[in-house]
Amino acid sequence: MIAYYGVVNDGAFWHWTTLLHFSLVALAGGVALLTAYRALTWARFPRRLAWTAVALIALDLVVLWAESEARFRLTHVYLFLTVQPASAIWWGAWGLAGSAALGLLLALGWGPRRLWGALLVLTSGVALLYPGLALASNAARPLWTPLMLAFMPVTGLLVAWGLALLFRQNDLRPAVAGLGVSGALLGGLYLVGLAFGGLDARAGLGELWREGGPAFVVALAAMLATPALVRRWPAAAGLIAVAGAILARTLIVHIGAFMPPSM
Amino acid sequence: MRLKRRAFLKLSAASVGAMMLAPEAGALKLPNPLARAPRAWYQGDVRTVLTYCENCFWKCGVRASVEGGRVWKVDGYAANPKSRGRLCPRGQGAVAQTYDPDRLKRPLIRLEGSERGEGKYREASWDEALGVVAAGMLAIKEKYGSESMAFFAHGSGDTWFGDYLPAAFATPNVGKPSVSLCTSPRETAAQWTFGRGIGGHEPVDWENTDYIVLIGHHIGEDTHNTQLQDFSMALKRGARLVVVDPRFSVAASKADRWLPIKPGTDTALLLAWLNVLVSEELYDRAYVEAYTTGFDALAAHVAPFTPEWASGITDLDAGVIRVVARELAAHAPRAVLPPGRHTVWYGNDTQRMRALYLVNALLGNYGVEGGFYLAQPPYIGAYPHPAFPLEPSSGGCSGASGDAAATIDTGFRPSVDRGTFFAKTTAVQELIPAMITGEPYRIAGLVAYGVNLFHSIPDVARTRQALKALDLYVAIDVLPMDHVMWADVILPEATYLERYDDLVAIAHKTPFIELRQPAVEPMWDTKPGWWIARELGLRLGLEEYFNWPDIESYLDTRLRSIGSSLEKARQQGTIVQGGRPYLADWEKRHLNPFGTPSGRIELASQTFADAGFDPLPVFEAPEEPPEGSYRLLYGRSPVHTFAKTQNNWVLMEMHGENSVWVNAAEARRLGLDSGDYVWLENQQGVRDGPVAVYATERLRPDCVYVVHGFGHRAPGMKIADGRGVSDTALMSRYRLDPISGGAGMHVTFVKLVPGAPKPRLPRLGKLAERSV
Amino acid sequence: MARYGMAIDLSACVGCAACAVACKLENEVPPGVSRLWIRLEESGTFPELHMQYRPEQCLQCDEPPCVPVCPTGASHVTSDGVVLVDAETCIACGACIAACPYDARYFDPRGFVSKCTFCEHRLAGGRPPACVETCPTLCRTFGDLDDPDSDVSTAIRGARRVDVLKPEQGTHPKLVYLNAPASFAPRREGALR
Amino acid sequence: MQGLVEGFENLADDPGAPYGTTGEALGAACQVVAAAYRAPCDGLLDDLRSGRLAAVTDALAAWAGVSAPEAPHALPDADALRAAHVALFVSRAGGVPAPPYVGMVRDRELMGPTVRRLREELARLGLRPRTDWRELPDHVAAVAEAVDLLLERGRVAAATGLVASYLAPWFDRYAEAVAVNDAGGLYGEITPFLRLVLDEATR
Repeated sequence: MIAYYGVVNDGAFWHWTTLLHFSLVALAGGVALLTAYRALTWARFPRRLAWTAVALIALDLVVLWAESEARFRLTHVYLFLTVQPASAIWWGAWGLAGSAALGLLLALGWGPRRLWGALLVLTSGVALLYPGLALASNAARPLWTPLMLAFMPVTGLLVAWGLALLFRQNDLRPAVAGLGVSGALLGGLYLVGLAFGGLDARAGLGELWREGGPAFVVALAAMLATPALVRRWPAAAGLIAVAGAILARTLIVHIGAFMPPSM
Repeated sequence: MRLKRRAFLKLSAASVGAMMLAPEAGALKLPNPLARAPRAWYQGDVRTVLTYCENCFWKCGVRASVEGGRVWKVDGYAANPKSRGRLCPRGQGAVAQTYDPDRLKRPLIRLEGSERGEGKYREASWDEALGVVAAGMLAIKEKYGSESMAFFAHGSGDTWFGDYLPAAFATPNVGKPSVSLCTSPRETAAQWTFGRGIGGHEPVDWENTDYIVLIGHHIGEDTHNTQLQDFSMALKRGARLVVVDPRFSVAASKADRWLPIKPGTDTALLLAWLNVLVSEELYDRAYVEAYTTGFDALAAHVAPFTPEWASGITDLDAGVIRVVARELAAHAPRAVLPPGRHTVWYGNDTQRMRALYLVNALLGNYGVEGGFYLAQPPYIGAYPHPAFPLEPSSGGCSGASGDAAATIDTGFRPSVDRGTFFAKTTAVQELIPAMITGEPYRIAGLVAYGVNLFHSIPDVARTRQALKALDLYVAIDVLPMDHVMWADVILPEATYLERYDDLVAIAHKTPFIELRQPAVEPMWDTKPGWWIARELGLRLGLEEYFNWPDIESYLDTRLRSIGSSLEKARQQGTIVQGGRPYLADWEKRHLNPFGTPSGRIELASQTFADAGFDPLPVFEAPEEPPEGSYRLLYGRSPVHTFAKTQNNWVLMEMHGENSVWVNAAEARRLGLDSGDYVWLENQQGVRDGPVAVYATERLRPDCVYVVHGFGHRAPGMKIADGRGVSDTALMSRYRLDPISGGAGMHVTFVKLVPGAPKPRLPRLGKLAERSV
Repeated sequence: MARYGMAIDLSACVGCAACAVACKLENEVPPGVSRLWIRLEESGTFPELHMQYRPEQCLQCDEPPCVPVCPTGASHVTSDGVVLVDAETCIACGACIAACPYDARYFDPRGFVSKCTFCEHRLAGGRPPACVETCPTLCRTFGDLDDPDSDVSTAIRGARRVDVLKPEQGTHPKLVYLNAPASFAPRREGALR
Repeated sequence: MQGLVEGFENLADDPGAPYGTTGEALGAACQVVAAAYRAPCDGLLDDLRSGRLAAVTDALAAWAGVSAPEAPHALPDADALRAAHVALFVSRAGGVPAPPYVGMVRDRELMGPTVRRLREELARLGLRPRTDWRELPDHVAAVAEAVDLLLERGRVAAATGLVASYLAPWFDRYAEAVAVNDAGGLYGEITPFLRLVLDEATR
């Protein structure tokens, strides 16, 4: 029997705005990577795609700025005035800002397209990787395992490229299929890892199962089904994969804040 | 069209820009006015003021930190023997009460034509309000005589409204809850056993004791600062602790031995210990012969009360009872059974307290290192005023109470409760019947100062009926409590940080005097107690007794009687004098510390025998709870004081709601889980709640336990309203102790009625936002 | 250049929350959040019972996981080993709150993250933190862990057992618990570096 | 000891004349707040009986383009008005629904940092409460009085600043609570009305 005197700070610290951000950042990063890929491979560079990437990145940055309680303190400038290599969000800020700048240059057609494209691959890669790092770097939260470093970028890219299928980017079909399968496999590996993890990991798995276990499995199944459908119904397959990826990511971020009670 | 108005904001002569902006510290940062770190109070110019706390009766000396016209923090200070530089949670949290938006702000007069309890008031100036009160009191004095005016008082201000003003107005009907609802059994028993009371600061010699037995004494849950410090240091020094309590209290969790006694059977246990000490000749023979009388009568009396006899009654193992008695003797005289404080339990409490004192006496620890020291009150002269027409014997937790013999003839009728019990001090709950029945004579007026009528006095229905029958009911308080909103006139008092009070003289090993001085100006239109009493006195034609122009000269005159002055005391805060703590000190000066008729510790009390009571303590089996009911026990939360801190948002964040403790097995049997909400219904069908269940192993199955002070019903206070259950509301009956006048309040039995809805209350954190 | 630390003797603590109330007022902590709370735990069955009262707050770790994750460097450690948040550069992103294994941080409604500061403003004046100064059971000691004669060092040396919360997190807390009642030994034995 | 703000004496000119500038309307609105929200005194009752207050509120309503409140036109019942004032702003069973202090809105407690800032700002503007003003410095009536004084000295920017940062937020937070708790009463009607007027004046 445990009771408390005083207010315990165990409430949620990331709310629905953060969950929205985790999906938007995936979209922004994925589309930026697609832009970089097109810039490097296609002769005729689709300027509209670059504008879309810039718009998505801008949207995500606005959501990030609006959700923070320090929005009117304008302290976000310090993200770019210090060097914090161990901070995922610091990398994220530079990744997103860099991608936005390069996307703009590509969209306006200024400067060497292939160079910007190559750089954009790097910055959009950072933008896709940093959410995973933001979760994995919290050792005290058993549901945010190091596997997040792989699961979040894969599902992030799947969200963006899966959605791209709806805009007749059919050359991405094999990639989306691959992403779908690897996302589902990583999800399965994640669950197995939790099951055989330590005391806290099992407690975390219990929490995940209670709070949203079945939905998580459905999400993984949706991703797994991508290769089977992507050939004949690319749009439908894309949509299912995106839904699965977004659901899986949101569940992990929301439930993952769980921390086993201190003994 | 311009509405002309008279300016109330004067154009100050101060030139614009007098405010210099503090230079910005911090390197390598852009000057960003939007993101400046909030300026903390301790970065301003902080001045400190020494005073003493009012958030409980213990009166710890505090150092108030003031910045920008507001008190931000209070701390203890080392030179004060009560706080010794430390404070309890309520002392720390008292500042939040001064800045409670629900505080009473200005005098209020009940609207003509409105009923008492409707709470319809209009603001009034102090002149008008005091005028109405004085007129009312003079009318009552005219019609029924001055005795017909009753004063209830509690807190440091009870010197003004419990002693000074009633004595000048000449009414004996003064009641203090600190007597008959708390300490009267232990004071009366001590008065007739040792010839001196216990006093406000229990004279237990914690520094030197090696063995402590606590009976129903919840150190750690009641955080009387000095006592908690001494208790912790004694345990740290290796003193052994035995706790006798039906509940596994905080003290029990620190004890070497916990005796989960059946409620109401403590006297049997004490008699068994006396039996073992006498029969195995473990008592201190030399001490008994030198300082006590009546040992032979005691020896004969306790002969049949063997541990085996007590075991059946108390549910405790006979072997353990015997072992504890032997351990007590082994550690004597550095073994002590502290008296506790709230001792009005079953209506035969004076006898229980005498039994406890007799065990101490047989251990030879009274006036000896490691037992009880002999507390001496400090010497301080009274203010020279003409003799009061009469001295009300309302006692108080720091005043001796109990020698009924000396009923001096004052030319006025005795208090209405005279004769209903043996002790001389008045019993606040026994003054109420006279308001309804008019027997022995009518009480037509009441001034309630700092007394929560509906949360301290049992039988609340009777109190409400009495309030309706009064001609005049005046409430002087800091918060708009439930009973305050019944008053005809409400006079708002300033909180302790905003006022002077009379000097506090604490009887102690090193007796000392504490000064209270204001740290800030009173907020709104509130006044200090002394000012209200004095203004009332002048309007009642008692100016001869209020022959001091203001409180500063009153205090200065008193302080000069011991060679100090108000100015010196304002810097010092506490004036410590020398004491005579042990018997040896008294014998050196050929003085006898025992004020009993026999001049010795009276193991058998002839006075009690003459008054028709048992001269030696006897065990009286308590009434058993009916089937399906449980005895309602109550106690304290470390962060709350009675029913006065439930609107303090800081303390309520610590502990915002009481719950009803139920034995885990019993709860399972009733199908209840922790967190379910139930009603509590007592033996007379009075129901209160809803309250959450706390199924725990820490309690015997035959009783339930709640923290006292919660369950305020729609009071004037937003945070306190509707949180938890009120144990006092469930006490529709009590058993009067015929000797001390104490109201035994452990005699309520309650049923748990499941299915109560969980009350929808604003989240505590949001409460401070003050929206509806 | 001290390495400030604190020790709480759980055999003396009675869970009275004087420390929690003192902290609330000394540091103007807004309603609804807190830097310090008291955890009461009961175990055993009637009448063999044990209780533990444990104040919980920021443990001012030697290896604070909440510092590297901060994207603007607002979360930093002073030369005296005190972990602080610079309200002027914090963007209230909550990364440090996620990283803290002890729930010690909170969002201040004025738009930045706040936490226990070991009452750093008092240390300069040589006064102990507000919670240590007011504790009526004298169970809290404070001082420089590197100085063997400081109150906290002597208290730790004199203790029957020393425990830290979640030692497996490798944070090496500088707030340690002494003489925890045996029945409550944290599942994982603690060792103070 | 009568209340400090004696209430309003009537000036010669026609109470019904429409307001020219925003400043003038804001001044009038603040005068109504300064008069009505402190303890009701004879001056206020005078203004109600004589219809001066009603004229001002009607003129303000016309200026702000909102419907005028009815209550100022009704004949005031002194006791009911005083009881309502006590129940809404001073002390009441169940807690005061609308503590009349601008500091409460942001600090959620009395005499918090906002009061310190307000006092400093007033000092900068050369204003400080009179010594015999027995209320807190951040009482709604006090702040309204300060605004009116500033307007009178032509410092419109400082005045609207005070309204925007201190006065309007109080009405935004508590107007609805007062309306609910004093339905049909003077306060119940003029508080939401004044909120609209203040919003209009500070747009």
